[in-house]
Amino acid sequence: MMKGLKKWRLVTLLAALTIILSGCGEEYLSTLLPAGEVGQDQFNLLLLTTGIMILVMAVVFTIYFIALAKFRRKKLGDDHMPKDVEGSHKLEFIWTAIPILLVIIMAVPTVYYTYKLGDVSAMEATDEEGNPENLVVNVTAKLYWWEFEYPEHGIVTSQELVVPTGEKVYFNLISSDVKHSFWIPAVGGKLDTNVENVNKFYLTFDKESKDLEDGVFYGKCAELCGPSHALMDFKVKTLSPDEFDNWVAAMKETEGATASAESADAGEAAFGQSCIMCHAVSAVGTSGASAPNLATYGDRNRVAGFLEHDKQNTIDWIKDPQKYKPGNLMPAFDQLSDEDLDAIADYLLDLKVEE
Amino acid sequence: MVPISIFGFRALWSPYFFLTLVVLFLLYLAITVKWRDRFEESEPLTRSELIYFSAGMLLVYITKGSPVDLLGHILFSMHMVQMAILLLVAAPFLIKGIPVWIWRNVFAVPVLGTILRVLTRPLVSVIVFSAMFSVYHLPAILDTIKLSIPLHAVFTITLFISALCLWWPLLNENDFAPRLKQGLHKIAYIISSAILITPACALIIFVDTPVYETYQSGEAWLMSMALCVPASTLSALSGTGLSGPEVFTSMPILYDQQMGGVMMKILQEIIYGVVLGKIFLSWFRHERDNADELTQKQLLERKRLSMYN
Amino acid sequence: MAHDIEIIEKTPAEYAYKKRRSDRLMRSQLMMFALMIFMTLISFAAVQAGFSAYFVIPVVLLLAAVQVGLQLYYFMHMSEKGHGLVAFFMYGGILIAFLTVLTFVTIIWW
Amino acid sequence: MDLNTKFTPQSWPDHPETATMEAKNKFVGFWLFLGGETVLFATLFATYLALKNSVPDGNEFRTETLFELPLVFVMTMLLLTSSLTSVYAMYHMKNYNFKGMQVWLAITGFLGLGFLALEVYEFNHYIHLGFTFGNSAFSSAFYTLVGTHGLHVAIGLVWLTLLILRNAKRGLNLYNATKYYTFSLYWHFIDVVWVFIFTVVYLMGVVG
Amino acid sequence: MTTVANSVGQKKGFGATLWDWLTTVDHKKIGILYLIGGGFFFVLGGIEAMLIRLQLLIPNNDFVSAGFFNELITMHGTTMIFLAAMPLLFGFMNAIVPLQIGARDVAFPFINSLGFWMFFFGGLFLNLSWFLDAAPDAGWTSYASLSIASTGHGIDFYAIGLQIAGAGTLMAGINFLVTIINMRAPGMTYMRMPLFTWTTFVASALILFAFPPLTIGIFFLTFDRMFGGNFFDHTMGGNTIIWEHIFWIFGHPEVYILILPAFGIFSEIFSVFSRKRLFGYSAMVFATVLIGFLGFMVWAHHMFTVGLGPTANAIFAVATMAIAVPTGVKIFNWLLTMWGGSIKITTPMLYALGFIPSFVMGGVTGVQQGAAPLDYQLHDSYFIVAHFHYVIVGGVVLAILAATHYWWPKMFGTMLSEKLGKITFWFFFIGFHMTFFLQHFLGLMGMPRRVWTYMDGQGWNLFNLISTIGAILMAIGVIVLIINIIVTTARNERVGNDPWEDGRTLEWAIPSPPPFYNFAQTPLVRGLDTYWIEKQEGHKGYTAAEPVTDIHMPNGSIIPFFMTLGLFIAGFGAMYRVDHSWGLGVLVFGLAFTFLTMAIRSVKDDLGYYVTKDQIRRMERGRD
Ligand code: HEA
Ligand code: HEA
Ligand code: HEC
Ligand code: CUA
Ligand SMILES: [Cu+2]
Repeated sequence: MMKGLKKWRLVTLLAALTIILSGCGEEYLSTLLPAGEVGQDQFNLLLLTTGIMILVMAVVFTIYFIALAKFRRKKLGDDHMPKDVEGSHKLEFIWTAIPILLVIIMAVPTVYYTYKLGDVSAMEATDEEGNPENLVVNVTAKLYWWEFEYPEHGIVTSQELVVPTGEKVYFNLISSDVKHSFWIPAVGGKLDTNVENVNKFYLTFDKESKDLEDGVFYGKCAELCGPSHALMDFKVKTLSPDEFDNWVAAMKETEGATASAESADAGEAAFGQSCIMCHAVSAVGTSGASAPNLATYGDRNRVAGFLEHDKQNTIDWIKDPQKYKPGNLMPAFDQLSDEDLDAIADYLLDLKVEE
Repeated sequence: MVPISIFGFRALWSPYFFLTLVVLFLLYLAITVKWRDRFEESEPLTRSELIYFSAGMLLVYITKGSPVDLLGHILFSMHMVQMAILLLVAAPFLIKGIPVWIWRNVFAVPVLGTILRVLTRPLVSVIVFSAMFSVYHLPAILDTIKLSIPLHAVFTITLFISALCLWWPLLNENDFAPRLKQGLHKIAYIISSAILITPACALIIFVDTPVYETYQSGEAWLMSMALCVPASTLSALSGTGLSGPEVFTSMPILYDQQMGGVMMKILQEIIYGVVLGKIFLSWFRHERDNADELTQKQLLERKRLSMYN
Repeated sequence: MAHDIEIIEKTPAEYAYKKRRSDRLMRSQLMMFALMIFMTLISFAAVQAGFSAYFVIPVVLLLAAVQVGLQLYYFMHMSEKGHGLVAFFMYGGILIAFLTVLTFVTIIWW
Repeated sequence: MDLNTKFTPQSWPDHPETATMEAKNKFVGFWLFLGGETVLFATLFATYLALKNSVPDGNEFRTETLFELPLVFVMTMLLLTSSLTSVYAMYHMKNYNFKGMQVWLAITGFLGLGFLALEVYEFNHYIHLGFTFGNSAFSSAFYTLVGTHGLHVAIGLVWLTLLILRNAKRGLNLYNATKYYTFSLYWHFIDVVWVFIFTVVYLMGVVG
Repeated sequence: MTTVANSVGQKKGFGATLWDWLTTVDHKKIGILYLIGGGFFFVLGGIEAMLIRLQLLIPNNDFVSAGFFNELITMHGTTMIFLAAMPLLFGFMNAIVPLQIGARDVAFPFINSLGFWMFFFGGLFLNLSWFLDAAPDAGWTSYASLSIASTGHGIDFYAIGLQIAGAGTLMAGINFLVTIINMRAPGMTYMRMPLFTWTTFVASALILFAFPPLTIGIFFLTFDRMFGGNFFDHTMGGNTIIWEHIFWIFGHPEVYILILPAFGIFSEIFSVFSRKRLFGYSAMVFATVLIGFLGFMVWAHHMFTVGLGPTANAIFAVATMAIAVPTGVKIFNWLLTMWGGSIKITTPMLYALGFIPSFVMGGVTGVQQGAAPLDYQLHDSYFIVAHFHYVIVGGVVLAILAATHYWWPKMFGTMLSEKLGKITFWFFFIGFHMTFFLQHFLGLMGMPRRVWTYMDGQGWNLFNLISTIGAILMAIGVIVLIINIIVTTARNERVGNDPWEDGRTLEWAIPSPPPFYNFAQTPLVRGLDTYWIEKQEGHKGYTAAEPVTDIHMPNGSIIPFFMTLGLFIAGFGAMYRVDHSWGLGVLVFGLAFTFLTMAIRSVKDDLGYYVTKDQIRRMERGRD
C-alpha cells in the first residue's frame, strides 16, 4: 500500500518534471529536448535523478518547516529550557539507510549507461568486403574552428558537421593546438578533444535538421580555449541516409577544384591570390588544414561558425577577422579593395555542393 | 539464454556439503551446550555468539554450496562476490560465533597454539592474506587451481584460514593471543590490508583483455565446471552446445572480469567501512566513559610539560 | 614561580636501567641496519642477475616497502608511546600517496 | 625556559625531544610535515612513472641505457650509512653526551655531502651526454624527482651545519634537543625517499 | 622584545600600532588580519563577479573584451577560493579555535604569522598582474594545454602567487593540527571538542594532504613555462592530463576544506540558538571524518569527459555519490537539533536557516553531476556554475557571514546591528537564488560556461538578465554589511562575556574581546558544551584546572614579514628572468634574503616572556 503510493507519486512527479523541463530551451540547442538516443538516455537519467532529488528536498523541507513552525522561542517563551537529547540510533539508522538506498538506485543506471555510452567496440567493424559498417568522423578541433573528416569517403568539411539520421555515428576526437571539447547539446554530450590522444565515442541523430528553425543543430566548444572560446560554435546538419549519400557524392565531385589566380572570375582570382594557401575549395582530402575548407561555404549557415550568413558579414570578416573572433588565426585583409572583397564574397557564396 | 538449472540438483545445492555443515553445526552445539561442563572455565553460550555462528555457517553454505557457487564458476564477477563474502563476512562471523573459552583452549594446544600465535601476529597475517589473495588471482595460478579438484579445495581452505587469521587480531579482545589494542592500530591495520589487496583488484579492473582461461568459452571453462558439477551430469550435458559463459549471460567476458574487480573492491570497501565505523564508535564510547581518567592523564601530562618551563 | 625549573635526578639504579635500555635499543637498531644493507644488496643483485622483470619488480618493491617500515619503526621510533596520531597521519599520507601513484600508472593513458 | 639550566646525564629526561610543550609541538608538527612530504613525493613519483621513457620521436634516452647501477649503489650505501650514524647521534643525545652527538652528526654530514657530490657528478654526466632537463618529458620528470630529493639533502646539510656550529659552545639543552631530534627525523625521511628512488627509478629503470 | 605593558595596550601612535600589527603573533590579532585580508579579496572577487555578470547581462554585449573576460573569470575563481573564502575561514579558526579548546595561543605563533603573510603577499602578487602585463586567463583550473599556450606573464603570476599563498596555507594547516592535538585544556577529550574545532581539525588534515600535490603541480607549470620543462608538452613526450589529475587531487579536497569549517560554524549556531545540544554529536564527528576521507577518492568526477574510459568513470561516479550519505547525516542532525528546541531567530541563525535549503539544493545537483553519463551533458555548462555557487555561496559564504555576526562580539567586544544584519541577509539570500537558480536551466539549455558573450536567439537572454539582477542584490547586501560594520565600530557599545546569552562553548566564558593571554587560569573542561554545564550549575565563568601561575607568552617578530617579502621579490625575478637579464639577480637576491631571515630565525633564540601572577591578578581585577 505504502509502496504503491510512493510509486504513484514518483510517476506523477516524473511526468510533471518532463513537462516542466521540456518547456524551456530551443529545440536545436537544449539538452531537455533530446534528438538522439544518447541524449535521450542522458535525459532519462536526468529525470530519474531529478525525481530523487526532489524527493530528498521534499523530505528535508518538510522537517525543516515543521520544526521552524513548532519550536520558535517566540511561541515557547523566553525561559523555556528544551530537553537535551544526545541522539537517536533508530533515526540515525534511518537516515543513513535510506540515502544509501537512493544512491544505489541511481548508481545502477549510472554504471549501466557509463558502459553503454562508452562502448565503441563496433567502431572498426567491417563487413565481408572489408568496408566499414559504421560511419566514422574524425573531428579535429582548432583555434577556433572545427574540421570534420570522413575517412571512408576521403572528404573533409569544416564548421558544419553533416551526418545521416538513424544510425550510430562514431567520432574520433583530437585537438591540434589547445584542449577543446565537442558538444552537441541536443544530441548528446560531450567529449574532450585532448592534444595527445584520440578520444572515441558515438552519437545517434534521430531527427532531421531541416525542420529546425535554422535548419541545423547547434554545436559548442565546451572547454575554455582562449579569448574566442565563446564563439567556437559549429552546426550540425542531419540528413536522411539517402540525402546523406547524395551529399557525399556531391562532395566527392569537388575533387581537384581550386581557385586559380588567373581566372576570369574576379573573385576566384583574388581568392587564388590571397587565400588559397590556407583555404582549400575542394572537399576531397584529409584533415590537417590550417584553415577551414571552404568547398561548402555557400551551403553554410553561419560565417565563421556564428555570424549571420550573408555577404556583408563575409566581407566584414575577411577585412578584419580579429574584430569578430579575437585571437583567431586568420590575418586581416583590409588592404584588399572593396571590389575585390565584393567579388570574393560572391565567389565564396557560390561554393556549394547542395542544390 | 539457458537457465543454470540444467546442471541438476546436486550441482545447484551441493547436498553433501550441506550435510557436512549441518554436522559441524551440531558439533558446535554439542560442545558449547551439551558437553560444556566437561571443560573448565567454560561459559554459557550467549545469544549473539549463536547468531554469529549460525549466520557465518549460513553464509558459508550460500557462498560455497548454493547456486551462487555454480554461478561463481560461470561468472568471474560472481566468483569475486563469493570470495568477498566468504573471506570478509563469513570469516569474522565465525570467529565471533565461537566462544572465547574455546579459542583459549585452541591456543593452549602446544604446537598448534604457537603456530597460530605466529600466524595471527598482525604484520604476518595481513601480509600472508594479501599475498595469498593476490597470488590466487594471477591468471596462471587461478587457471591451474580451477582445473584440479584437490588443489582447489586445499587452496580455498588455506585462503579461508588466512582470512580467519587476518580478522583475528582485530576481533580478539584477550591477551592469550595476538590482538590490536588501540583503535588507531586497528585503523592502520584495516587501511593497510585494503591497500595491499588493491593492486590485484586494480590489475583485474584495468587489464584490457580477458585473462582467465577458465572464465572464457572453451575447453578450460568446461573442465573447470567439473569442480562443482558432478562428472556424470557434465558428460550428459556434453553435446548440448555448452561452450562457455556466454550460454548463460549476455555480458561480454571483459566486462564480467572488470565488474569482478570492481565488485571485490567495492564490497571490501563497504565491509571495511562498517568495521571502521564500529572502531570509531567504540573509541567514542571509550572517550565518553573514561573522560575522568583521560582528564587526569591530561593534567599529569601538563605537569610534566611545565616542569622545565 | 612556574618557571623555576625542577630538576629530577635519577637514582643510580634508575640511571643504570636507562643506560641498559638504550644500549639494548641501539644494538637492535644496529641489527636492523645490517638487515637493511642486506636487503639493498639483494635488490641490486636481483637486478644485476637479470631475472625476469615480472619477478624482479615485485621483489624490489616489496624489499623497499619493508625497508621503509624498518626506518619508520626502528630508526624513527614510530611504535613508541605518543606516536599514535603521528602514525595515523603517516598512514593517511601513505594511503593518499598510494592512490595517487595507482591512478597515474593506470588511468592516465599509456 | 632557561637555557642556562645545566643537566647531568642523571637528570637529563628520558625523552628530551618532548620534554616541554614547545618541544612536543615541534615534534608533532614535524611529523605531520613529513606526512605531507610523503604526498608531495608521491606526486613526483606518480608523474615520473607516468612519463617514464616518454620522449619525442628520435630521442634515444631510455632508462635501460642511461642509468648505471654501481654509482647508485655507492650513493645508496652512503645515505643508508648516514642514517645509521644519525641514529648513533641520537643515542648520544639521549644519554646527554654532547660531544658524541656532535661527532656522529658531523660524520652524518660528511656522508650526506658525499652523496650529494655523487649526485652532482651523475647529473653532470647526463647533461654532458645531452640528457638535459629540457630534453624530454622523461628528463624533466627524472630531474625533478631526483633533484627534489637532492635539494632536500642539501637543505638538510645546511640545517645540520647551522645546528652544529650554533650549539658548539653551549652544549645540549632542552631547547635544542628537539631541534637535533627533528633533524634526525628529517634525515631518516630523506633516506626513506631515497629507498624508493633507487628502487623505482634506478632498479626498475634498468629492468625496463 | 615586547613588554607586557605594551601588549596590554595603552594609547599608541600610528607607527607603533602598525609595527604591532606587522609583528604580532597573537592568534586573535592574526585572526583579525585574516579577516581584513580575506574581506578585501572578497570584495575584489565580488567586483570581478559583478563585471562578469554585467557583461552577460544582454546578448552580444561588449562591456568587456574577450581577453579581459577570461582574466576576470580566472581571477574571480582564484581570488574567491584561495584569497577570500579560505582566509576568511582561517580568520575565524585562528580567533576562535584556541579559545574553544582552552588554549592560550596556537602551537606555533611564529609560523601562524608567517602563514598569514605568505597568504597576503601571495594574493598581492597575484593581483599585481592586473597592473603589470596581464592577468592569468586560463580559468582557475589553468588546464595545461591552454596555460602553457597562454602568452604574456599572466599564468606566471598565477603559478608564483599561488605557490606562495599555498605554502602559507599549508603552514596554517599544520599549525591548527598541532594546536588541536597538543594544546587542548585538561578534560577536553576529542569527544568533547566543539564541532567547529573538529571541522577545523579535519579540514586542516585535508590541507596537509591536498596542498602538496598542488605545490608540485604548480612547480611543473612553472618549470614548463619558465625553465624549459616538458611535463605538459606532448610533442616532447609530456602529458596534459597529468595536470588535470594533480589539480583535482588537490581541487576536490579543497572544496571540502571550504565546506567543513562552514559545517562547523553552523553546528555551533544551530545548537546555541536552539538552546539544545547538538543532536547526534558522535555521528556528526564521524560524518565529518568520513567526508574528509572520501573527499580524496572522488577527484576524477571533474574529469568524466576527459576520456578516462568507462571503468574509471563508473568507479568514480559511485564513489562520488557515496558522499551524499554522510552529508545527509549532517543535514538531518541539524534539523533534529532544531526539533524540540527553542529557536531564536537572530541574524546568525537566519543565515543558518538559509543555509539548509540552499546547500541541500547545491548538494543534490552535485550528486546528479556524479552520475557520469549525465555529467557528459552537464560538464562545463552553466549547470556546473549553478551547482558550485549553490554549495559555495549557499554553504561557505553564508557560513562566513553567519560567523561574522556570531563571533563579532567575541572578537571586537561590540555587537553588529541585528536589524542591518537581517537586511543584509535578505538582500543576499534573495539575490543569491535569483542569480544562480536559473543558471541550472541555462546549462541544460546548452549554455557552456566561461563564455565571454552569447549570440541572440538561443533562448538564454531572459535568464541571464535575471541572474545579473540577482547579483546586484547580492552586492547591495554586502554593502549593507560594510555599513553595519562601520556604524557598529563607530558606536562601539561594549558587551559582556556571553552576549548571545545561550553560549555553550568555552569562548563565551571569557571577556569580549579576550585578554591577550586568553585564560587567566587554564580551564578544566567538564563535558561537551562545558560553559553551558557551568551555567546550568550556576557558576560564573569556568572551572580552573590549576592555580594562577606565571604565563608564558611568545614574542612578536617582524621576521615572518621579511621572510615573505624575500619570496615575493624572488617571484618577480623568476618571472622576468625569461625576458630581462636582471631577473636572475632579483631571483637570487630574493631567495638569499629569505634564507638569511630563516637563518636569523634559527640562530637567534626566541624564548618568549612571562606574564607574572601579580600582573595577571591586576589585570583581571581591572576588568570587573
Ligand atoms: C564547497 C564546495 C563544494 C561542495 C561542498 C561540493 C559538493 C559536491 N560536489 Fe561539487 N563542485 C564544487 C564545489 C563543491 N562541491 C566546485 C567549485 C566545482 C567546479 C569546479 C570547476 O570545474 O571549476 C564542483 C564540481 C563538481 C563536479 C564536477 C562537475 C563537472 O565539472 O562536470 C561534480 C561531479 O560529480 C561535483 C559533485 C559534488 C558532490 C556529489 C558533492 C557532495 O559533497 C554533495 C553532498 C550533499 C548532498 C547530497 C545534500 C545533502 C544530503 C542529503 C539531504 C541526503 C540525501 C541525499 C541523497 C540520497 C542524494 N561537484
Ligand atoms: C568562494 C568562491 C566563490 C564565490 C563566493 C563566488 C561568488 C560569485 N560568483 Fe563565482 N566563481 C567561482 C567561485 C566563487 N564565486 C569559481 C571558482 C568560478 C569558476 C571560475 C572559472 O571558470 O575558472 C566562478 C565563476 C563564476 C561565474 C561563471 C563565469 C563563467 O563561467 O563565465 C559567474 C557568473 O555568473 C560567477 C558569479 C558569481 C557571483 C555573482 C558571485 C557573488 O556571490 C559575489 C557576491 C559578492 C559581491 C557582489 C561583493 C560585492 C561587494 C561590492 C560590490 C562592494 C561594492 C564596492 C564598493 C563599495 C567599493 N562566478
Ligand atoms: C593564414 C591563413 C589564412 C589565410 C591566408 C586566410 N584565412 Fe580565412 N581563415 C583562416 C582561419 C584559421 C580561419 C578560421 C577562423 C576561426 O573560425 O577561428 C579562417 C576563416 C575564414 C572564413 C570563415 C570560414 C567559415 O567556415 O565560416 C572565411 C569566409 C575566410 N576565412 C575567408 C578567407 C579569405 C577570403 C581569405 C583571403 C582573402 C582568407 N580567408 C585568407 C585562415 C586564413
Ligand atoms: Cu575551443 Cu573552447
Ligand atoms: Cu569535486
